[in-house]
Amino acid sequence: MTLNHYLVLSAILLGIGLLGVLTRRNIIVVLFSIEILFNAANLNFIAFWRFGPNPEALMGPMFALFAIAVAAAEVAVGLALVIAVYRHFKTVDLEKLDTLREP
Amino acid sequence: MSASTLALIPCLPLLAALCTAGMRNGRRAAAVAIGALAMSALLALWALSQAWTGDAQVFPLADWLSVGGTRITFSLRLDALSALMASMVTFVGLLIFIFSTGYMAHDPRCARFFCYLSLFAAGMLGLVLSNNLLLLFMSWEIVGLASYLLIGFWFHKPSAAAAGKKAFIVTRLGDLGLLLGLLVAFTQTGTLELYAGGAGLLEKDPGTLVWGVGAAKLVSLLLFVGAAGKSGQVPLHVWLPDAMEGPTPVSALIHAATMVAAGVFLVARTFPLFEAGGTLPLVAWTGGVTALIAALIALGQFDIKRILAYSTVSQLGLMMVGLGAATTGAIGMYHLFTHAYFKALLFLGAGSISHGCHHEQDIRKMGGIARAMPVTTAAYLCGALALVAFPYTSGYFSKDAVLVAVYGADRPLFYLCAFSSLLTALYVTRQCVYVFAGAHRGAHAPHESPAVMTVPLVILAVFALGMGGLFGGALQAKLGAIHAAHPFPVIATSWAVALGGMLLGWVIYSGRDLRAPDPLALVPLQRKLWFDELYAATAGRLWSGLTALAVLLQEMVAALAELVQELAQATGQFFSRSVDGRLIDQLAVDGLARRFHEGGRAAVRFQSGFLPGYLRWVVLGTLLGGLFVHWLLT
Amino acid sequence: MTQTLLNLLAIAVPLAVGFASLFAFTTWLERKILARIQNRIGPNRISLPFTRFRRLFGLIQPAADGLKMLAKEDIVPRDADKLLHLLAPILSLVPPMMVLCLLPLELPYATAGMRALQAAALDNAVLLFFAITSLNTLAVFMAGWASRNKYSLLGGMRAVAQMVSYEIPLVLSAAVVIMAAGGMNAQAIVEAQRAQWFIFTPWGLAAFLIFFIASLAETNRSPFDLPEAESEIIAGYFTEYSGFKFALFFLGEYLAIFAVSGLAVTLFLGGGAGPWVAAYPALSCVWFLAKIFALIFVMIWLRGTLPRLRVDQLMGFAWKFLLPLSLLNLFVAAAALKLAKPWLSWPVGALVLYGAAVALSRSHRADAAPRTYSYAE
Amino acid sequence: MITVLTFAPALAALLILLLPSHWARRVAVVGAMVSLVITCCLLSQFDPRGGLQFAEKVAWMPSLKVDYHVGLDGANALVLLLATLLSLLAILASPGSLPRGYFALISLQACGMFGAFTALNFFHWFLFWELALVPAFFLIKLFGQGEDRHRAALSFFLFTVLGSVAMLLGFLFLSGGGRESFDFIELAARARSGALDPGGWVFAAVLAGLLVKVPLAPLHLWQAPAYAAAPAPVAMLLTGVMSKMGVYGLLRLIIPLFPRQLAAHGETLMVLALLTILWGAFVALRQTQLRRLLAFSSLNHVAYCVLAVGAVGLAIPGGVVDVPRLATQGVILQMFAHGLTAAGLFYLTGLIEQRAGRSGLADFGGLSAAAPRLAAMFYILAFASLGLPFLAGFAAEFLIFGGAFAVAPTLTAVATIGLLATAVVLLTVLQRLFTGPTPAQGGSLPDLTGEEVLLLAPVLALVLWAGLAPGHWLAFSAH
Amino acid sequence: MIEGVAFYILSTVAVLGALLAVSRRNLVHGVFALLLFFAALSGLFVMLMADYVAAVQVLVYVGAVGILQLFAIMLTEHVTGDDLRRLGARGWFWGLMLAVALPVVLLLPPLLNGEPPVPPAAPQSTARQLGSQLMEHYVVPLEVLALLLTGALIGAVAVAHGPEKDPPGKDRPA
Repeated sequence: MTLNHYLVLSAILLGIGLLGVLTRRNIIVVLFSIEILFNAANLNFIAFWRFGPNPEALMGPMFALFAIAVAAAEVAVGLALVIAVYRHFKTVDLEKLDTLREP
Repeated sequence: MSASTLALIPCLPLLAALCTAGMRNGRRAAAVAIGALAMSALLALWALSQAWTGDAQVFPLADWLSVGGTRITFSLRLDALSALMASMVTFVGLLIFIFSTGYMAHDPRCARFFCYLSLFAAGMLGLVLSNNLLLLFMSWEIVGLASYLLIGFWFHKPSAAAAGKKAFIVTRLGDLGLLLGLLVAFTQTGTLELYAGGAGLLEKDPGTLVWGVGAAKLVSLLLFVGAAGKSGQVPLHVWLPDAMEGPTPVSALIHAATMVAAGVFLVARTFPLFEAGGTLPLVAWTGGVTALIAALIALGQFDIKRILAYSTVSQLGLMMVGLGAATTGAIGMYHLFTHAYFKALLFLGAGSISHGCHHEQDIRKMGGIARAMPVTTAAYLCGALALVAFPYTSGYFSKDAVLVAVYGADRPLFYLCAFSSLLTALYVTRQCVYVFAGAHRGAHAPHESPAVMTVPLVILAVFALGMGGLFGGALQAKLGAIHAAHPFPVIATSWAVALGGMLLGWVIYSGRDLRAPDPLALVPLQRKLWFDELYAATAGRLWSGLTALAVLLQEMVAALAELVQELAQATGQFFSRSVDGRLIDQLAVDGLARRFHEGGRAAVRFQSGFLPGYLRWVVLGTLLGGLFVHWLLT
Repeated sequence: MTQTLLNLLAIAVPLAVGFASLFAFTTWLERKILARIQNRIGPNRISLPFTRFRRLFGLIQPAADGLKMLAKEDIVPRDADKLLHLLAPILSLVPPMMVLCLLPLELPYATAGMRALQAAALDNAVLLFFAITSLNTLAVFMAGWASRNKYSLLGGMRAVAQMVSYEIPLVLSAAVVIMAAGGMNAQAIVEAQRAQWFIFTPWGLAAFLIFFIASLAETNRSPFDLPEAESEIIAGYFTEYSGFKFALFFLGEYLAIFAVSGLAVTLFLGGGAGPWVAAYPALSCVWFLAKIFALIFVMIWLRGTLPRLRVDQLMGFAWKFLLPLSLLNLFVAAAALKLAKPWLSWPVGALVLYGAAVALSRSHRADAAPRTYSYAE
Repeated sequence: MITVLTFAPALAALLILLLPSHWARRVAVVGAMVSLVITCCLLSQFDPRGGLQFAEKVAWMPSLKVDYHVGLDGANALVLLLATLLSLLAILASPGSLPRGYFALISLQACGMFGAFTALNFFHWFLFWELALVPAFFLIKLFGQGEDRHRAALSFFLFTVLGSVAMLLGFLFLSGGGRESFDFIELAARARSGALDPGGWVFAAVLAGLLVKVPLAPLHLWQAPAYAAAPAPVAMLLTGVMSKMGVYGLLRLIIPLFPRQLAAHGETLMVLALLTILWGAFVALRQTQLRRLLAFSSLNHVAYCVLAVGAVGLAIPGGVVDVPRLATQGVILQMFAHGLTAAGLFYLTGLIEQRAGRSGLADFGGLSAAAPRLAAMFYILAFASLGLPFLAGFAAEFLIFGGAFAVAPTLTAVATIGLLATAVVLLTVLQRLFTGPTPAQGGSLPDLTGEEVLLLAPVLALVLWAGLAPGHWLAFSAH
Repeated sequence: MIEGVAFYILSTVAVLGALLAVSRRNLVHGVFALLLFFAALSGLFVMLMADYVAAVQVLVYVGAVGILQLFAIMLTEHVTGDDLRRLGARGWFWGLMLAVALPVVLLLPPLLNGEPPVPPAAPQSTARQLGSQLMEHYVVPLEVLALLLTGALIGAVAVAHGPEKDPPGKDRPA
């Protein structure tokens, strides 16, 4: 399969990820969507690496690995925060978590 | 005769005036006044004797004011003319003073009357003796003031007050002319001295031009205006008849003998100017016209004093003719002297008659005085004869001299004068018939005046008759007249005129029922040829027009000021309300603050705390970034 | 395309059938051994119907159980999550089966061509193995959540927590072997043990012990079978399951055991190596299974003897004992391999590991102390 | 001495404010008396030929070249005497019952006037100029009569202040913002030498300031209402002295400092003066209230001075008549004469108002019967202001007309009509008030008391003296 | 051929998984869909010859992250889909628009520039090469990553730990 196929696929996944991030009210779903975004990015890395000029440099997988590691850390911290937020606000609804706004 | 003694002549009556001003008691005031005048009369005679023998002398008195270069000093001049005038004034004045003590005896303000009289005498003497045109002018004004005060003496009579005011204003108008003349002379020659040892006004030849007219001519003209004002020549004569409102001695003294003569004296005094200026024919003709008109009006009058007033005006006209026609002032002055006496007599006579008839002035209500007041009547008739210029009376000599002079100079004028003399004779006889003949038409019978009044009458009568013959020749010679032969036709006409007039008068009036309307008193004559109305129409209206204009101007300017204030108010309002109120408060200060506030609020809306919103903006940013990079790359 | 398909089937089918039958045998074996440990006989009653063989030592018991399972009514709780409830047993079965093909098992009839296709030949077989086994956690959680039952949810959560915690020591101990073998290819590891099984090296032994304990936790066996602790939360996450789905769970569990034991064998016990293998290549498969059953036997043994751990002791043991020990072991192994002087590195390594083990266990004595409970006053 | 003279009334004003009110009048009188006595002493020692005498010069603001410089010379000798005399008379004329504020203010005004007349430095001349103005405003406003006094006071104040502002500006330009000195004598010297050459506008501004005060025709609107509304004594001061300040200003500022401009614009100035003369006289004819009538007639008389000043400007030196000297001395004498007569007349009007409460011409008649002394006084003063010879007015008028005539004969001839008009005006007044039958109700007045006559005596004496022997008084200004 | 089919299958599974994860009201279903998505992706990685990354993907995402999210769901609202609250946040329409717009924009360059040449050699990436690269070339990022992971670990524990429920010493030995 050609690079464009993968790019289109990752773009679609990006779109779906954004959809989740931008439209859903629940923080956790937003975190899901962020994970989707991460994966779409990884897919691109690997795709470009696969169809890229010098695959032996292993740029793609290396990036992907690091990305995965960071994503994992991110999810961990994100969910910890969500738990803390929930404990304090008793809700995970983004629309209600607007105490940071200007009065 | 030293300067101080000469100065005493006018100063004595002045002192008397000052003393009597404060007095209450009439008799004592009269005594003081008469005493002072008598003293000055003696001095005058002494001065006359000196002047008669010696030549003219100038006595500088004192510096009135010295302004830088020009020094105005008051000086007196003693020469035949001034001496004669002074003695005439003092003598006649004395008689009148004596007469008025009787006449004014029971008037409460008699002291004040004598104060004014002595003030008048002082003014007159000052005028006559002064060598300085300014001093002359100042005394001229004093005389005017005195006449105003005397005319308006019975101030409670509104007509008297009005007459006084009118007299003063008309003479004041004349004085303006005199003042201007004086100013012209002063500015041209730098001095106001008439005779200053060669540098005087009359000695220098004033050559420079002023207003396009020779200086001399101009000065003489202006002086003549002054004279006309004072002596009641035609345009300015209206005040004289009204001046009869004053007590009779006043009329006698002022409006017969002295004051009115001042004008003629002025012309005589400054004769060289008139001669140099060539204004003599003008003088003559005005005189002639005045004589004619006055005579005509006199015919139509019924008030005894008014008739005499108009006869004075006419005689003054004749004097002016005398001056204008002759080569020297002598003839006019000679007539003046003689006229002074018999006119004073006539006036005093009229005074005693009206006094007798309980202040009745209207001749139609008189009659039969001859029987009731024999002495007054006799004196009065002597005066009348002199007035008519009955042959060999003083009037005859002086009038004859005038006619001779005019005959030589200007024939048509001669005929004019002759005719006016005829008229004079006519109205005199008319008056005499009205007053003396027939039965008394008045309310209650007349009674003879007391001695204090009749004695001066008799003295005056003597002078009126004899004066001409006795002194005539010497007087004229003294005054510098060249004794010309009397051409026969002149004498014939004068005789014809005098006797014819009397005969005509007698014919018309004797035997008539004097209550019936007088044939000769035509309406225009009675109405004094509507001179007053004429003046009122022209000058009066002009005058009130000017005042109206001034008041209008005042109103307009005041309104303008009002407008300015209104404008200032409005602009103040405008600035405070619109500029300050709207512009600065709303727009500049509060408006701006509100704008910022709203801006802030709008900005705050971004910080809505709505997380998806933030994320959307982030994505939008990346989108635009992506587009931009894409755009860059392509 | 079809050729490759045929090849795949050729491998897949024997593996599936073989291990399924082994499952039956192991159930029987376990019940028999437990019985023996508990001084009883175990199942021997079931006889093959219509046949003469009577009690064949209960060997037919699994078949009977199987039939019973099939016959039982499949109850699905009313407000359970239908889809997930169905999916959970399947998901618990699929990963173990996938993992089995990764084991370096040479099938006796395997021809040369086929060998290449064996999944074991994959470059990172071991990593894939762990990846796939981690799916098992999901299945457990799915089951626990889908049955909408408090106890099953609790069971599920406990299982997940346990499996996640023990996955790290499991992987780390395997890492030691991978380091030693130099790669994650199963057959390469077996080859590397040709000279000496890793278990006979101190770090290898330590690794093996950690791996073994972790694998017990991973498959919820014996001392770590908290999720299914009947006394506390009935059957844990498969409480609501009955009938065939229950059987699937069991199948899945046992396959997981086979897989983990197989991995342990390949990593530490030299895979199919044994006497006479050289002569008869088919013997490697036999030896491989034998080693697996040895490990299973130990598991069953443990099950019969060790009491169940408490949850906090369980977690504490994983994070505070196994993890540090495996990390230390990693270092020791690295050092030993680096020094390549077995005479020096072995005693030192052994000493260090033993010291650490003793120190760690003594420092956590408090965890094991009995808990004091505070009741609402 | 002059400083003492100037500040005596101010001191009195201060004392008045401190002392109880019934002392007020006495203290004010003493203040004015002191000034009068000093002035008389000074005048007696005055040497006519010596220029500036009794000068006192103290550096006040050296940086601005402003110093306190006072002195007495020909121009302000007579006027100062007039001012001191009239101030005393005004204070004496005001009834004791008035509050002490009144006496303080009137003393203050006196001080302002004395200062204005003796000052020789623009700075403090202007200061006194304003000082004289402010109390007048309050006097009219607080103690005036008639309900129109507030507006009258305001317009009086506004007009004069605007004028003085213009003058101040003019002078600032003239003194080049401090480069030149403010001292009149020095400025005059520089002007004579041609060094000082102020612009036409400066001349216009300073002239405007002065003419508002004089006042001259278009700017005289404030005068009639102010004189009508002011209390009698203050009116005396206003006509007698304040207008003279304007004329004195012309003498002191315009003639010496702006010879060239004055020569150029003398013609227009004389025309304006003529306009004022005729305007004042004719409007006076139509007035019914005595106060306004006198106001307009004083407008007319003061205008003669301006006529003379114009004449001085136009005069070509070396003519037959030394016009500048003649006219200036005429102006000085006219100021003195008119000051006396106008003040006297206003005093009498004040008395009439005191007695009858009103001063309309139609209200009275035949007063000379009822009040002979009042009549006599009124006659004398009326005829003096008429310009009757042997009374104060005549000599001045003669000099002025002499000077003006030499320069502009036609213009002066027309001006004489003004004389006639004045005569008509005053005689009508005399006729209305004093002659004719006394109307039945309230037409007559009680006669003057001895004390009142005594008060007017000095004025009458001076009027006569100036009339009979103007030489004495002119000697003062013979410089 | 196989590859094409596999690609399409895997991509549809991935897209479906992602869509479900994003749109499901019941979060747990969402999580499982997400896991499905991760698995599909790892399959794609395998297709792209990056099998090590696929293995890691499965190990990290499917194994750990999925579990974490489940834990998160369990510890928060247990969204089981039975409450009918609005799904989308305010102004979700704009979100949708942007979500569609950004991929389109990002796709513009490749689509417009056409297909890049397919390189002949399929890249070989073995764990060994990756390991050595990590240790040689990327050793610094590796250490940083290590630090990051430790930090994240400790941070997450601290944040999620919450207030001390049972003050020490009450029922636990100090």
